[in-house]
Parts: sequence; C-alpha cells; structure tokens
Amino acid sequence: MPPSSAAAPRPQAPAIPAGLAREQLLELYYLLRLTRSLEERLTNLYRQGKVIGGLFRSLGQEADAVGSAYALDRDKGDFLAPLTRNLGSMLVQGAEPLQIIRQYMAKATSPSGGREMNIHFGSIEKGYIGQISHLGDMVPVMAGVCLSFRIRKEPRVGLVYVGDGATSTGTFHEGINFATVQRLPLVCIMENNGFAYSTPLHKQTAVKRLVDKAAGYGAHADSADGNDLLAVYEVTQRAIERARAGGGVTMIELTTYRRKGHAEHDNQGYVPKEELALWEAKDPVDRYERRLDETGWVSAGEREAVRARIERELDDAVAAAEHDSFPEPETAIADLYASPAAQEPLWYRAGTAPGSRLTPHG
Amino acid sequence: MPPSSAAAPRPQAPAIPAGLAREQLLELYYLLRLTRSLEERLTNLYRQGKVIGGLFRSLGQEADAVGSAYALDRDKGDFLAPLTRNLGSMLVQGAEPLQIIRQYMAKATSPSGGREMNIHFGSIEKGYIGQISHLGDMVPVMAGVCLSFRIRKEPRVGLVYVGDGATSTGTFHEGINFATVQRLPLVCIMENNGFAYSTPLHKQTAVKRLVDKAAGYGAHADSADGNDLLAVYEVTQRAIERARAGGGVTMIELTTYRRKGHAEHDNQGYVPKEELALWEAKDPVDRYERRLDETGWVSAGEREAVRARIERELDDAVAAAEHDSFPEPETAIADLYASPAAQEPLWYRAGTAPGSRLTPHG
Amino acid sequence: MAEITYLEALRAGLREEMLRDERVFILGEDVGKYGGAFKVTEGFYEEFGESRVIDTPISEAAIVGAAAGAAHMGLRPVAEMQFIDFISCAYDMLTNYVATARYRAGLPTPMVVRGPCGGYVRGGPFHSQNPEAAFLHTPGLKIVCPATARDAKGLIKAAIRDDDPVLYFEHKFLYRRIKEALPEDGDLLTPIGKARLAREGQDLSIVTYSAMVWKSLEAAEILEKEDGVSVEVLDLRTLLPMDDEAILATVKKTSKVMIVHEDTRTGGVAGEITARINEQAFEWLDGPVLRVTAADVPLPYAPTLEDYVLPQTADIVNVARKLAAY
Amino acid sequence: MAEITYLEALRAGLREEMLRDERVFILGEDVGKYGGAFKVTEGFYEEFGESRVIDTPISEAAIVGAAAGAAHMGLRPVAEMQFIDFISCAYDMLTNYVATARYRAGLPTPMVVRGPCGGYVRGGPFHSQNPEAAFLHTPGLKIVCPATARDAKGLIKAAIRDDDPVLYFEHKFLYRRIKEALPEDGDLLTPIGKARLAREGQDLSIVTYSAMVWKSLEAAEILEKEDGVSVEVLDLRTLLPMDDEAILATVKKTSKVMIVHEDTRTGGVAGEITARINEQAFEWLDGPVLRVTAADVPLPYAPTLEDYVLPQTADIVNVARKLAAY
Ligand SMILES: Cc1ncc(C[n+]2csc(CCOP(=O)(O)OP(=O)(O)O)c2C)c(N)n1
Ligand SMILES: Cc1ncc(C[n+]2csc(CCOP(=O)(O)OP(=O)(O)O)c2C)c(N)n1
Ligand SMILES: [Mg+2]
Ligand SMILES: [Mg+2]
Repeated sequence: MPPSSAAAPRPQAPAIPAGLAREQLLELYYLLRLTRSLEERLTNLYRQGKVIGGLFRSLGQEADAVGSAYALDRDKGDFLAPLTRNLGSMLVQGAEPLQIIRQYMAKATSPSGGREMNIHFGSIEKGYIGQISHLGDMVPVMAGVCLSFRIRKEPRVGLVYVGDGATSTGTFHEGINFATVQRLPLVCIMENNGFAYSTPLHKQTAVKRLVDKAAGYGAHADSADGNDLLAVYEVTQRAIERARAGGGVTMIELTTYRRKGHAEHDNQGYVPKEELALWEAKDPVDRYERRLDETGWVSAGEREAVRARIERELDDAVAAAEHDSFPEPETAIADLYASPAAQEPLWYRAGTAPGSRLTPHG
Repeated sequence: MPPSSAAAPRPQAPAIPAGLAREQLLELYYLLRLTRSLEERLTNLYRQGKVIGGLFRSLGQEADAVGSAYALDRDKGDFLAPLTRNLGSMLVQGAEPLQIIRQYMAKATSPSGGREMNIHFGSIEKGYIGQISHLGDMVPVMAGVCLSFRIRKEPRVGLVYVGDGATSTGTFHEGINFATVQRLPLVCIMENNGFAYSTPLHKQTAVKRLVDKAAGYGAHADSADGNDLLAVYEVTQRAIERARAGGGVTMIELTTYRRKGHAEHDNQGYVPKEELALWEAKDPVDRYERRLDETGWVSAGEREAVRARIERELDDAVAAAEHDSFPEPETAIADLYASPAAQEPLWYRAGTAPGSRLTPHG
Repeated sequence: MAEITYLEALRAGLREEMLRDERVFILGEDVGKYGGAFKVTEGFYEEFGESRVIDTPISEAAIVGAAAGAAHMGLRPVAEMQFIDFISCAYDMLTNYVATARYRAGLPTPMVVRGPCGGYVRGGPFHSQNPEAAFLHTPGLKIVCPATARDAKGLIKAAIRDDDPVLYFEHKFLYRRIKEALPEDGDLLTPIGKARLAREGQDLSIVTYSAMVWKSLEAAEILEKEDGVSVEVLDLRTLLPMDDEAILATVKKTSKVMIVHEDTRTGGVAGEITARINEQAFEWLDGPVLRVTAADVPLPYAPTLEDYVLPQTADIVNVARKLAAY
Repeated sequence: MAEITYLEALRAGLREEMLRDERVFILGEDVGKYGGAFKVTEGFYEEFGESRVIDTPISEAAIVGAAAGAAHMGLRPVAEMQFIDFISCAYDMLTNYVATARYRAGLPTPMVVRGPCGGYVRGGPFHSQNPEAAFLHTPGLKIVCPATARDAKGLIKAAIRDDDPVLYFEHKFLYRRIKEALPEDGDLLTPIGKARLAREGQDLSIVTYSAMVWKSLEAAEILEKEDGVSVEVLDLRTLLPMDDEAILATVKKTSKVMIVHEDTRTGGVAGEITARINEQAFEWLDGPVLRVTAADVPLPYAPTLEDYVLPQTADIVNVARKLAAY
C-alpha cells in the first residue's frame, strides 16, 4: 500500500469505530504524537540540565492517557485528575506544551509560577486538577468534584487515574468506596504498567488483574489493552456514558508497560531486556500509525503534516520557555491564603537584596 | 423432652460436628453465656454510674466473637485483635471478667492501670492485643504480628476483627492488602451487624455482601451465619487451618445484628421495632441452648450448672472490682517510655498534694 | 433573646449559613438522620434534605478530600469529624492536599472541618484529643477554637464564609455546660484572626483559648480575691493566623505572661506563642513566659489520672503566684 | 579508616545491627533488590535475604502498623519511608497506635521509622519536608536527626537498640555531600537524648540540628572572621527527648541564643526550645531568643523560590549580628 497524500480517506476504508469522525482520528493522532514528542524534548532539556527536578516519562503508555481522556465530553465540562504518567490526558483537556515545559524548567511563567514540579498543575476552567505527589489522594478529591456535580444536578463526569501501585493506598480505597456508595459519576482508570517504581505487580497486590478490585467496591468493571488507542477510547466512553446516565462508578484496567525507569535517573536494571523489546514491539504510537495506514482513514501525508506541525510547535515552545526567567524570590510568600493574600517577609529578610543571598551550603 | 441432669450425653445424641468434644461444647457454652452475663452486669454497673465512660454491648453478636476465637489454637500461640464488640473473643483467649469490670470502672487494678477504657487492653502472653479506637488500625498491626510468625517460621495464626463500618477505612485496606501480598497466616472476620453507629450497610459500602470484598484482595472468601455458634467455629477453623498450612489470608463475613444502640446512650431510634424483634428471635445464646437441648449433647442440668457458676464468678468479680480504688494520680506519668520509665511531674505540681486539686471547671 | 448553649449556638450558626447560602453542605459520619454523635446537626437532614446533609462511610481522608474537591468546584462543604481525634486519619489529606491547594495550584478551597475536641469528660486517650498543634505547623490552614457560645456561633459562620480552609475545634466539655443570650441576628460574625480580651487586668496576663479560658477566668478571680493580683485573660479564639497585636498589647501592659492550654506540653501551641513574645516584646518582659499545660502523656481514662494530667484551676493559680512574685 | 559519606555511614550502621541481631529486619517500598530510592539498603537483599529485607506495597500506614505488630512480638523492625514526606500517611498509626502502645497496653514497641527529609535539592513541596514538629508533639515517640556521618551511624544503631519507637530523620542533602573517617567499630553508638557541642564559643549560642548545623557553623566562621564574635553551636541530635541540660548550659554560658531550623516557622521546633529556655533560664538571657527558619509556605520548586524560603547562611549571620549587638 503506497503512502498517499490525499486529504480524503480511501473510499474502500472500513468504518471508523466508536462513533469517531475522521477529524477526531487526526486530533487523536496529534495528541498521541504530541505526548511522545513533548516528552522527547523534555528528555533533551533534562540532559542539558535545564529540567530542575526529576523527569517522569510515559513512554509506551501514551495511548492509555490520551484515549481515555479523549472520551470525556469537554463541552459538558467533564473533569479529570491525572497522575505523573498522564501528561497525555492533560494535553487532551487543553494543557499547552509551553506550560509543561515551563513547569519542568521552573520558570516564573509556568502555570504554578515555579512553585510546583513536572505536570503538577491544573485548570478548573479546562477541567483538570493539579495533583500532589501523595499517591491515592486525588481519588477522594475527584469523588468530591463528582459530588459537586451531583449536588448541583450537572450532567458532568469525572475521570481519575491511578497506577497499579497507587491502588495499595488507603486514600484510593476510601475515595473509591465513597464514590461507589454515593453512586457518583466517576470513572477510575487503573493503569497497570507492570511496576510501581521497582516493585512488580505481584508484590503490590495479590489479585491477578487490577480489574478484580472492582467487585470489592460494587463498581462496574471493565478493561482494555492500554496500548490500543481506540480500544481505550471505547471502553472509557462506555463507562463515561454509564456514569452520566446515573449508573455509578466504573473501574477500568488498562494494561500497558512502563518502558523507561521510574524517572530518568532510574536505569531500570531490574527489568529483563527481552521484556522491554517485547513491549517496544507493541508501541502504542507505532500501532496507531499502522492502524491509520492500514485502514486508510488518514493518509500518511496527513500524518506527516501533523508531525511537522508538532515539531514546529515544540521548537517554538522550547525557545519561548528557555527565554523565560526564574520567578522573583519574593513571589514565594504570596498567595498562600485567599486572605490575607500577601505575607510579610521574615524580619531578617526585609531590606536584604534577595539576589545577593548566599547559595545553599555544600 | 424432660430436662436431664445426667452428666453424660444421651446415647442416641447425633455426632458432634467440627471435631469438637463434649467438654468443648460446654466450654463454648460457658464462654457464650459469660459474654452475655458479663455485659448484663456491666449494664447494671453503668446504670449505677459506676462505669466511667461509655458501655458498648455485643448483645446478639456473642456467638460470632466466641465461635471464631475458639477456633484458634491457644497451645500453638495463635493470636487475635478484637474490636469493641468482641469481648467474647477476649474471654476465649483468657481475659478474666474481673479484668473487664475493673477496666470499665477505671480501677487501679485494671489491666491498663486505669489508663484505657472498656475492653481496650491486651496480653501478649495470652495472645490478644490491646486495640485503639481508630477503626482499621488493628489490621496492619495484626499483619505485622503475622509477619513475625513468618519471619520466625512459627506455625501460628492471627485473627483480626472488623465491623462493616471499619471496612471503609484506609488502614483496613492497606493492612489486608499487605497481608495478602505477603501471604501471611491471617484470618479477617468481617462482622456484618447491619450498622456502623447509625449508618446502615448500604451507606457504608456498595457491595451487597461484605464477603465480596475478598476478591479485591485475592483473599479466600467464606461466610457463615454469625448467630450460629458452631457454624462460626467451623468456618473460622477452616480458614485457620488454611492459614497455618501456608494458604494465606481468608476473609470471612459473619452476618449478625447489633441489638443495642452503638453504646448505651444511643436509644437506637433509627431502627424499626420489627427488625429488633426478628433478630431477638434469632438470639445466638438461645439458639445454642436449644441446639444443646435438642441434640442432648449436654444436659439442661449441666447448662444450669454453668450458668450458676458464671453468676457466682460474676458476683465475686463485681464485688472485688467495686472494692478497688482509682489509680494514684502520679501513676499517670509513668511508663510512657521503656527508658526513661519515669517522668518528672510538671514543676508546678511537685509538692502540691494531688488529692487536694480542684475538680474540673463546670 | 433566649439563652442558648454553646452547642445550640454552633448549630444555629451552621443552620443560618445553610439557609443563607445554598452552596453550604454538610458531610460526615452519622450526621444525617441521626443528627451526629453529639446531635450538632439534629434536624438538618429533615430541613435540608439528603443532598446537603450527607452520611459518609468511616473514611476521614475521603471526607476531607471530597470536601476539598467540592470546594474547588464552588461549593462550601462543612465536614464533621465524629470526634476530632479521628482527624489524624486525614492528616495527610489536610496538610499535603488541602493546605497547599491554593498556593501550588491556585485552587480555591473554602471548606470547614469541625469536630469535638478536648477532655475533662473521661473520654480516654482517643476521645479527648486537642490536635491544634499538629495543624498550627501547617501553612495554608486556619484554626479557630471558640470558648464561648457567642464565638461558637460567630466563628462557625465566619469559617464557612472564609475563602480558605478552616479547622474549627469545638470543645465537647463546653457543649452543654455554658449558655449565653445571643441575638438571632444572621450577622453575628466573629472575625477570624482576632483575639478577645476576656478579662481586663493589670498585673499579669494569661494567654489562652477554648475551654481553658474558663479555668483561667476562675483562677483570675481566686487571684484577685485571695492575692489582690489583677489578671488579664486573653482568649485567642483563632490560633492560625495568630493575633500578634493582641498578644503584644497584653504583654506590654502587664509585662508578665503565662500561657494556658489543655493540650500536652512539648510541641504544644504555647511554644509558638512564647517564641513570638520573645522576638517581639522581650524588653517588656519582667519575668519568664510560663506554661500551664497537660502533662506529656496520652490522656488517661480514670478520673484521678485525667485530673492529674490535665491543667486545673489550682495549677494556674500556682503558676500565677510564682510569676506575680517574680 | 577510610572516609565514608553520611549515607554510607547510615548503611554501615544498619548493616552492623542486622549482622549483630537477627531480630532486626527492614521493610519499605523498593528497599529490596532495588536497594531503596536512595540506595540506603543497597546489597541488603542479597546479603540478608527477602525475609529480612521486605518490599512492601505503597501503604505507609500498613508499613508502620506492621512494624509495630512485629515489634510487639519481639522483632526489631526498621521501616523506610521512601521520602519522609509520606510519613504523613502514617500519622494516625504513629501518633495514636505506636506512640501510645506501651503506655496504654504495656506493649513493647522497639521500632525505627526512617527516611530522607529536607530541602535544598529542588524537590518541591512533597519531597523536601521536615516533619519533626508534627511528632515532637507526640509523647511516646523519640526523634533523632543526625547532622554528621558519625551520628548517622551512631544514631541508627542506637535507635535500633532502643526499646522505644524512634523516628530517624536523615537529611538527603547531606547524603553524599559530607564525609568522615569512622572506625569500623561495631560499637559506635550515639546516645539518644544527648546533644553535641559542634563548636565552642563565648558570645552567642546557636541551637540547631540536622543540615542546619552546617549552615550555622559556616555562619559562625563568618562571624568570627568578620565581626570577632565567638559563636557556640549546639547540635541537638535528638529532639525528643530534648537535652535540656545541654541547652541550659550554653544559654548560661553565652546568655544570647538563637535557634536555627530548616522547617517552617510557625509551630516549628524552635517554639518549644524557646519556651524551655524561658522557663528554666530566663534570668540568664541578655536578649530575646531569636529564630531563623523557613518562611511559612509549602517549599516551592524553583531555585529562586526555594532559596528564598529556606534559611540561608546569610540569614543566620544577619540575625546573629542583631543579637550580638543587643
Ligand atoms: C503515598 C506515597 N508513597 C510513596 C510515594 C513514592 N512513589 C512515587 S511514584 C511511586 C510508584 C508509583 O507506582 P504506580 O502507582 O504503579 O504508578 P507508575 O509510576 O507506575 O505510573 C512511589 C512509590 C508516593 N508518591 N506517595
Ligand atoms: C477512624 C475512626 N473514625 C470514626 C470512629 C468513630 N466510631 C466508633 S465505632 C463507629 C462505628 C463502627 O461501626 P462498625 O465498624 O460496623 O462496628 P460496630 O460498632 O457495628 O461493631 C464509629 C464511626 C472511629 N472509632 N474510628
Ligand atoms: Mg505502575
Ligand atoms: Mg457494624
């Protein structure tokens, strides 16, 4: 099948599943590829010492975050709470690459004003919430977001992500139980990527499949291949519609694999090389590209145009972020409270030029 | 069937189930009846204002605590962690009525020296642990007790109790998950007595049966009628033997009913009268007595002798406890640490006679 | 203007705010039909319905986390801890999630977590705690501790209207023991962050809050009568933010200060107050800042033990005499 | 005697105790084959086997609770928190269960909970915390905070041998930045509850602990050189129980004291120290007890912000100059 650069699908293309339109397939491709490419840029910046803290990749898991988040209805005000490896889900909700890069580089212009790291930020308007590091805590918080939907009789749905490791936390349990008892419109994505840091699944839980946990909460259970973008979309959409219709909580297991270490400093010494090779062959981006090629829903030329656009956008974003400066020191003590919004500097700081401060000991 | 006072069972009596001996049936009766009668004494003392804090009854649930604990092998050093309504399980492990009465009355001679309330005390030697109020916390602690059995290769088993309400806590979840992953020799009794304080089961969890929670942990699941003493014994024994054989955690649901309010101050206004009547008809003590009568395993005379013995013992225990005094004030600041074991009194207390202190404001 | 108890004042404040602002809702264990373990929300379920008075599972972290999520979306949750001792189960959620939400992510988090604290009721180590010091150490939270019926009402109303997360620690010993005639005025508000001069005096100041205000007042009277020492009593009302101005004013007035709190001594709130006085008014001090507190042990159950561990009026008198004579 | 880092000293201490006493075992997240997030237990899994080096699920409350259960039965667990920030998830278990176990139920609970604390590493608000104040307020716990490689080793060994629950807060900034030649002697023990005079001086005392010992020493040198002010630095090493004797000795010697800690200010450990000094040595003071601490916000991520919030050597110098001139 020779690559075609025509804008229209081939007439003999099979029907697009899950009620998706062709434009949506392209948009999904943009988001999937953007997640991958953005993280590659971040890796470069990290190697150059420009990322201040750690870098957490989602290599090999991009489809699960993008496909699931894409199933939300942004016009209806659906909402999500991502975890560290769900960059893709935030891009779906409208987070901008420039925001992400600034955030990793701790720039004054970052969404948190340099206060928080990596993808720890949110936007109530766009519909995603700023996570904290403490695993599990976002589950009760999203239960509360969904409770607000119910109290106000708004037909909105919430989506919350947890890793296989995060399911061991008490807050995960309390949050899901709260949501199922209250029959809240919540969907919980359990990402089974094989590891929690260095700990394999069987040292995290005695269940064979994470989806077995649903029965313990009286939640609906579903699962899909997390590396199959459209399958992820479909299974999540089903759960979202059920939630919107008042059917309560669904817990979905997406099976995937973490192809990098926990963070860039972790060389994954504990992972057999063959296993990595196996999962590289199942790469979700390649797979989606192949699917588009094989079906002819989207032409290779269109795909290439998306890639080119992404590279341009990222060139611009990196340049813009690099140009920005670190936050002004004094901004560190603002906005802790709604009132008072400002705080006095410590008395021995007043009058000393913050720039002239000694660097930390060492 | 006329009551018989002969010591031996009727020759035509059916076989005793679960490998129990006749003496054990009598011992079980003693423990079951003792739980009931002891709580009745405590109720009297409470009404007389001699119980210092609240009184928590297990009326109607005695069989679940007694039958399950009785299945442990005390000679092997099996261990348990009770909750508020598991007085019976502590009596099985060797707690003495006098200790319980002293504890409720906050006497100096109480097992906690007056520091803790109701049945919050334990004995490492006898094999039960002093609980705290915070629900769920005993589950990780018992997982640790069982972990010590595994590390030391001791063939001992642990039993931990939770109520339907306590299953909603994060610590319950973390503890059971820890135990199942580690395949520890732990049995978890989930007592479904219909309520957590005033909250009915369906507002506590969306599962229909607590036993459905086992699947979410990869634990073995079992259940029994909590008001049927011998059924409780059997189901627990099965789980204990599995645990001892290295088969890991079993979660058992015992269905019963809390026939008093949460504590004596709670008049249970939220409970339909008919429901109470229904469960009164299923009273576990009556039921066991009927069973003994019908089978003829034990004669009515023997039963009566046990009751009489219990009443005598309780008369003595109440008298002894009433005679004891409150702890000396200064003992309040001892034994916080192993070292230093003693603490200086606050400087402004030294020298003042503690007895002459003003009473609290009000 | 009928006299109402501290508990009734709290209930009235809650109810007025629920009537005033439909964004306000209540969640907690047994708060619905049952009306709460201490009946603070009695009648609310019937009046406001089950979507605004929500019985929850026994899950303090989820109660607090869900309150935060709902607050972000524009509601005004009031979460009840059945006993404040169980707030420890939500410690992570409060200190890491709730307290930081605005600072790190610009999230509005107007919510109240309230519950019965305090001893003198033979409640033993897990139904008598005073957790304020654990949270005083958490930037991003506010903490209020009403001592009077007026402030029980005024502070719950102010806490609900506040745009920041507020911990409201109500003292269970005071629930039904103190009464006050209060206007049914919907605008009885106690400003958060402002202390109250509970008694004027010249010779010595007692800085205190919650139930200890009453013991301090009792001691002040004894000292007045028996020693002719005139004692000023400052009721902090809010611990975070702390009313430095009021503290300094009384220090500068009497030059002798003692701090009384019911909580254990080491790491308690009195340390922070002492440090602030040292930094800002050292030269005004005519004597050491002295503490009357509980002894450093879990609060025991037996009356003799509880009375020994907790601060008593006689202790305050003792220490004040030492300080007056300094 | 080769020089070893703070981290290596900690590892050596742990290993010696595991060799010495087979009751000692380790549990925590990724502590097994991986050797822990900071490689503190590297090689232990291979040396001691998986029954004594146990990888756990992500369940801090269960880790601490299970350690307590095993400790009751006679073992000596050492629980690792991957970052000490996550100890907040075990706050209830530590404060209500562990700390009270002996007092309320006579349960022996010899266990250690340890983990990396502290900032200056661009770790942001959830990988930089200093939680000591939260637990200083908990009677029944002990708290140690080693500042040197010697004490990293000596305190972990003493903590493991102690019959009470000990929180061991190791500072991640120091892990690989400081080195010391230490004897391989199995009996290098640092007594719990005893402070260390890190520098002798005449004019002014700095009471401090953990990483701030180094900044205080740096400041002391600047003050000596530039101002001719002789500064004494007291390294507390243990916060609970606190070494009152050593604190009073330095106060009485110099009559001017400042307290330096990395943790946030309000409700921090400095308050307690100030209160103790006030109560026990007020007449010796020639100036206010002053604090140098972090500002009261969650610790931000950007270098400019983190540096602004955390105490710096220049701050210590500034405050010392004010105090010296008082
Ligand atoms: C309560 C808590 N404990 C420990 C950690 C440290 N930690 C960060 S990520 C991680 C592993 C998470 O595994 P998983 O949930 O499977 O997510 P993944 O990294 O695989 O996406 C751990 C242990 C944490 N963030 N929160
Ligand atoms: C963590 C925690 N939250 C709240 C409470 C207050 N409380 C004590 S008993 C109880 C109900 C317990 O219900 P359940 O577990 O079903 O036990 P039951 O009383 O029915 O035996 C509650 C809410 C507590 N003890 N611990
Ligand atoms: Mg994972
Ligand atoms: Mg129950």
